Amino acid sequence: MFLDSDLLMSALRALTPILLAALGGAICERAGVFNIGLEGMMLLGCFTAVATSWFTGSPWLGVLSAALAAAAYSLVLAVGAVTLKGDAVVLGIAMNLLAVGLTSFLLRTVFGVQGTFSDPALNGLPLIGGLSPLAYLSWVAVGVAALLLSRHVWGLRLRGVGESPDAAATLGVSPAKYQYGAVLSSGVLCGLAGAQLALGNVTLFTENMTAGRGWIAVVAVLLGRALPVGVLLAALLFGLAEAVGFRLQGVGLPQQATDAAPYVVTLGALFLSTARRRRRTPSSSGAVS
Amino acid sequence: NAAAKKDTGTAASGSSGKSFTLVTPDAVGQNEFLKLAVTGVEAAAKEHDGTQHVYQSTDAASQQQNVQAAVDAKPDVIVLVGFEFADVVAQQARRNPGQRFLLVDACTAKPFTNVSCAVFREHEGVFLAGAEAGLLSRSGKVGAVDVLDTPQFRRYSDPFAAGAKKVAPGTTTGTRFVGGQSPFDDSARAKEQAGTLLSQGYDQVMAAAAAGNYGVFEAAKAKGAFAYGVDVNQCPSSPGTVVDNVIKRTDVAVQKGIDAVLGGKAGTTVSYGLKEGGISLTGLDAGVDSSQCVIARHKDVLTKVKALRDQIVSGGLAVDDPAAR
Amino acid sequence: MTPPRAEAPVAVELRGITKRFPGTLANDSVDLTVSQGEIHALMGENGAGKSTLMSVLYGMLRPDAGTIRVDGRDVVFASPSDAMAAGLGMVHQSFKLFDSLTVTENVVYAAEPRRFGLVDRAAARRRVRELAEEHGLAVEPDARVGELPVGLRQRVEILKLLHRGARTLILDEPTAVLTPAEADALFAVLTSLAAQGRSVILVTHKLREVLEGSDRVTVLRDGRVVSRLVTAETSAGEIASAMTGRAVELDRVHAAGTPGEPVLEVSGLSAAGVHDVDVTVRAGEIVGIAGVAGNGQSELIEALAGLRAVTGGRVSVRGRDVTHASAAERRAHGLAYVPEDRHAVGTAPAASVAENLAMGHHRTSLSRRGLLAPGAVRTHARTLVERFGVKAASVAAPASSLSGGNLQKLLIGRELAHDAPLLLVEQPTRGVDIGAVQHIHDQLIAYRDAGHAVLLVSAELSEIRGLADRVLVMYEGRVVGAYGKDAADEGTLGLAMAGASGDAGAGSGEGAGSGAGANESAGI
Amino acid sequence: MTITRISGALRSPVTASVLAGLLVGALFLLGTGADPLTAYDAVLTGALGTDGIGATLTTGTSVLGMALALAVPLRAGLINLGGDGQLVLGGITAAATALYSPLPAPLTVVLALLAGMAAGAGYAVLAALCENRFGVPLLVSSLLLSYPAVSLASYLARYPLKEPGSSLPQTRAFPDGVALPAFGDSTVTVGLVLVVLAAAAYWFTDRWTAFGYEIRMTGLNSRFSVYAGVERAGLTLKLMSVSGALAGLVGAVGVLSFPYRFVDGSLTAPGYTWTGLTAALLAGAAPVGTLIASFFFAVLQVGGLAMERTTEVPRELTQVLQAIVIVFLAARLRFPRTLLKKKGAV
Ligand SMILES: Nc1ncnc2c1ncn2[C@@H]1O[C@H](COP(=O)(O)OP(=O)(O)OP(=O)(O)O)[C@@H](O)[C@H]1O
Ligand SMILES: Nc1ncnc2c1ncn2[C@@H]1O[C@H](COP(=O)(O)OP(=O)(O)OP(=O)(O)O)[C@@H](O)[C@H]1O
Ligand SMILES: [Mg+2]
Ligand SMILES: [Mg+2]
Repeated sequence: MFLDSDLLMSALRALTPILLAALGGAICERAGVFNIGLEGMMLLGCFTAVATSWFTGSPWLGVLSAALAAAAYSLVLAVGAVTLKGDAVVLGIAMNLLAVGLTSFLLRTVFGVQGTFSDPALNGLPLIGGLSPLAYLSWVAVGVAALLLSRHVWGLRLRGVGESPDAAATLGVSPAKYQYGAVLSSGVLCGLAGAQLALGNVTLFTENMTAGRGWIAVVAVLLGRALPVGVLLAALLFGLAEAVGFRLQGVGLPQQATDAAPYVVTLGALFLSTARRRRRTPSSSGAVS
Repeated sequence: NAAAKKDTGTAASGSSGKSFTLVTPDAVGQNEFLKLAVTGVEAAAKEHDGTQHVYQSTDAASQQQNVQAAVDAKPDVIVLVGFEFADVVAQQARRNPGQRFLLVDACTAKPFTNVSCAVFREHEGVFLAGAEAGLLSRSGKVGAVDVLDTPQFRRYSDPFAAGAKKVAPGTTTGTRFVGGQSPFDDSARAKEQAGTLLSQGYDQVMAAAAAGNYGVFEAAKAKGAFAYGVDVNQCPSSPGTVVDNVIKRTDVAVQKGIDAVLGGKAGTTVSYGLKEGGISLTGLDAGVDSSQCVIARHKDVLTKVKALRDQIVSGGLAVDDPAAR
Repeated sequence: MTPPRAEAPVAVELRGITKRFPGTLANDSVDLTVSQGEIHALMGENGAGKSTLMSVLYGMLRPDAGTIRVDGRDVVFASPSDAMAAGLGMVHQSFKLFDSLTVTENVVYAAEPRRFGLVDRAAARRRVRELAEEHGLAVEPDARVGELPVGLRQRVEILKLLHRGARTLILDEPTAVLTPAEADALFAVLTSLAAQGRSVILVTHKLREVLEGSDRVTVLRDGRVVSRLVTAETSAGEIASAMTGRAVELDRVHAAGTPGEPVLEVSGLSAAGVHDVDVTVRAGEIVGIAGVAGNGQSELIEALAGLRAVTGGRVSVRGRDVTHASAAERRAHGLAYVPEDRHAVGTAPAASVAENLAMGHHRTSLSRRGLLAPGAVRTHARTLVERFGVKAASVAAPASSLSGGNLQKLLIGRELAHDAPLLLVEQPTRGVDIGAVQHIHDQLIAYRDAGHAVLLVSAELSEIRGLADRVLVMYEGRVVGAYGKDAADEGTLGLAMAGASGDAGAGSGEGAGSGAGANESAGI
Repeated sequence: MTITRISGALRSPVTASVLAGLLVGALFLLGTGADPLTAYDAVLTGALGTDGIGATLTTGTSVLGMALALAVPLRAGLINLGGDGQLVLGGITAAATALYSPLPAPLTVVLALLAGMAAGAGYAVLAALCENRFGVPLLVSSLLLSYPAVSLASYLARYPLKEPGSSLPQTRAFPDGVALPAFGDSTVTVGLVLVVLAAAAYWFTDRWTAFGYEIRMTGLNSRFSVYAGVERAGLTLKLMSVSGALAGLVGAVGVLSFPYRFVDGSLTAPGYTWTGLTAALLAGAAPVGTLIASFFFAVLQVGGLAMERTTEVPRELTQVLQAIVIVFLAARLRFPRTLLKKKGAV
């Protein structure tokens, strides 16, 4: 009854914005910038996507401008944390707060409404096989990010910068440059995540519509150990747990239980994965000698 | 707080001296009925040639601060919308016997001479919407998407099911709750929750998901199913999908409440339901033909629903109130 | 060695370099000329300004005054990459490596062989193998650098330079972590590089190396050049007195100790990296552990200190079984410990000198019923700073502002002040200048003579031979030899360290120790 | 000493960033047609005037409490992101105790406070155990554990402990007298005193005890403290239990203050956890700095709301202004001296 194609689609829809944002977070993490501002960047992406699509009639321009706007917004983190050496966590929290205020303010000034902007004439993204093109793009992005990080010259340098900016600097690699690059790419990816949420999952803008997805993305980054494929698996786990949770309400589980389900499942997965790693590590290091 | 008094005055510069302060429990943008409350207090200010202020809260802490600030400013009437205020109004009413309060949507546990209440019997309207759904459903499955599993929101799902079953006894019913980290704003999640109902063959969905309603409408539209809105006429946002709306005339309750308080009738509780016209359906109102609601094409259904309404109004049919349990 | 080539073209020329830090004139109008094909030693006591000068040359610091010429052209370096582009390369004293990356990735980082923008891993690995083979710097290309012992990390640093084809190599105390044999191998590399026409600037505290391996010597004191010497025409004594400004008595011989009751008894100890080790250290005795870095010495010490889980065997201190005791319990039972890595383990560089000196004492002599008065901490710090001659602006200054030598004095002072019956010491004089080395050695001997037991791990054979009453040699996690003070000559130890096994020093030694101990000298 | 400190404070990044934040905020306000001076005056009078100081101290109680809860582990380099869960469990446990305790009212209050603290501590310890036993980083385990706790409390308030006939998911009101004593008619309760005492205890521990010294050194270099015999797992456990107890205390104080019941969402909605974390991070978890930062944020929050009420500044701008000030604070903007320094070292 549970494992039907609807469930899978539901999971994939829940997954896409989280995955895109988490990929951005993972790249930042690898570059040594803890990006906790995914939520805010995503929200700004949502608004820009809707506004642009509304005024130009093209959802594609909406996607593009969302990526650009969120990237521009991510400069706050880049300048604050990289150039001015501020605390990335505080900056991220402030950016999330700022994005809520800013988008609500813009919603009021641009559309003259409070709360929600929705109009039958607003163009959303077309669906291919039931999913928005950005969903497919997000899977491609996982592959590209994995390849770039593990094999490309940029990826190597980025990882080095994240591990020891000092050492990178002595080899003529500017840590700031790579960290800016990482933060900006996370901006682009969060912008896409926002566009997906506002023009793909639904076709409207609501104040604070990201509703904690950026935080889930942060969890996915930590859970996936900032590896693109790990992040994909973490986001998938989340999406599935959420989709199953929705259905469990149907069989009478209280809402509070289904709300908690994705987090409990994630924690369980963490236990299992670390337990396995732990079991493996001692034996392998023992074999070395 | 002198500064507060000086540079306020958002409306009519007229000076009958009447002043009203509306305190909302959440940001006004979040709920249609809060927007209506604002309309109501504005209308009252106009009517009485006075001034009005709106203090928007976001959480329990700011609710208390705003009520305190309102009390400090001593307007003629302080209007509070939402059951969140029941405790704090009781406290302030006791401390400030001279201050008059109008509490909308709830009432204090103990009566106070300076507190008037306006409460709604949403369940009556929802019951009628459910009846429409029961009559219109082809699959025999009608459901609801609520923000949270709370008694207040149960008022939008349980009577909906009851209404459907009243007219079509074999109807299957189900309810989903949006939940999550930000249940009032999460239209994507609301859309998914509606989707789980629709994928099981439900074809009529009551949408009580606050800002998430738009997500419910989108889901219904995609599956060719039908949805029901709340508070105001939400049909234009998704014509052809939204069948009808449970209208809650918060504006009327606010304006009439202020009139009554100013008219010396403080300390009373007025309950608004179908009978008082505080609750109704778009389909039963005058402008139904221009409402863009699906129900306008189903006069036969409306006839049956009108009959039910008359029974409820006359007291012949009692609708169970989930929040009273 | 090779005579100075005065006629050779100038590779690097520094003129009038002045660098001021708040409160310190680190370099005062320093001139330095390095010719092509020359190995040029830069010497001076801790804090003399050597690292500062090299940082200026390498573009990491901007001089307040002065000019730099490379290959006859005036240059201004805004960053290390400018310096690299001009053909300079530097091995920093504290490693600049990426622990989570492989050896290959570290070596080719920022100068990667590519294919379609991707790192050509096969080519990179090949390159590392070639370089390693060519220069005798064997290291597994796919190993994670973080898992390598210090000695091997040093090799990676040098490989990095070679990969970049630097024409002038700057090495800041490159041999501090190497055994004499490894150091000799390094010098063979450097000499062959010089023969190819490259120049080497070598910052070091070791007179033996300078005398054997360099062409010319420049000596700094208090930021100023006090002496320019041609190696072939000078002596250890002359350099030492130039550095310190006074006559230095080299090659001191310490009297043997008088061992008493056993303090540390280890039997059959096994832990990750350590196999079946037996050691006994008695009161009034220094036992030295020699070995090529990475053969389990650090692991053994960590196991003894309670920082590494013991998987077998028994450890007792003063007769009490502490095999599974925590680090804190061991300390309480009379153990003090000077770790190898003073920055990452031995101190909190961001904390003040006073706070660093309080560690370990904060629950004993300094605290009264859990209370720790800041005043008492400061007083304690002033006493120790005085007693161990730590040069610090004030006890409130961060430990990171101390030079390496002074940080080491701080660390040793703190641990000696415990007056613990058993002291574990690793690499006590690494990167420390001659004056300070003597000071530290005297302290250790005095500590022993006061009736304490000392277990000393050092990569410096001369140090082991000078201090230890008995010497153990570790190889691949096992103790492969034990020698009395007199039997422990460099040849014997060198062979044992290379795995040539046997107390008698017999066996078929091949591999690492290329000519270990062959050329004996009055090393410091 | 004091003079250098004062001049240091003037030149400190905090001063610079607050000024810069005010400046950018003023531009924003001008852009929307508001008068910045009036607006800022409204913030100050709203938060510190006679009408506002009570609210500021009440908000400050929760902000400071949570800031301390997060600062204590942060001092040792541990980040506890599970404040919300610990806070809410503290609240619901205190509520259950308050409802069912057979003791006389004053003792019930004390018992409820203790129970709340114990619940918070117990739950935080769970996160610590996840790190110590299972190797799940504290940051992740504490954050993930937080959500189920919030759901659990919500469930308890909605079903077993619910007030019959209420439209809100809330527990029954506590029996008469089961309340923290308040100062006069204000909303400020003895909770403020408790939290300030906790701050004082933290300051004392940090500055005057060996334990505090170990915590600080662990924060600066954990390998160093481990080397010297500080047992890391035990320290994590202790600090997390203190942290959770403080969060639980804030929750208990919250429900034992008006309206004397647990209302689902009312403890977490104001975001004390995040405000507290921000304050603690900005202060580097130093006790006095945390106190000052907490007070500053309380002023900003209460004053911002007052500004919205008394001037025509739209509510969204208030949020924007607060965020801008925090951004500048976090970026530790400095006056030009940095430029001079930059030239020296790369
Ligand atoms: N960034 C800095 N800020 C302040 N003072 C510094 C700085 N760097 C170095 N110094 C000081 O400059 C002087 C020279 O230090 P430097 O590191 O160059 O000495 P060194 O000769 O390399 O010593 P060692 O033999 O210990 O390596 C020392 O007094 C040191 O404290
Ligand atoms: N903030 C600072 N204030 C004062 N001096 C500093 C500061 N930062 C660094 N230094 C100085 O810079 C030098 C760091 O350079 P380097 O890494 O070569 O260390 P070192 O002194 O040679 O020590 P070691 O031998 O332990 O590596 C130290 O000597 C120290 O005196
Ligand atoms: Mg140096
Ligand atoms: Mg040094």
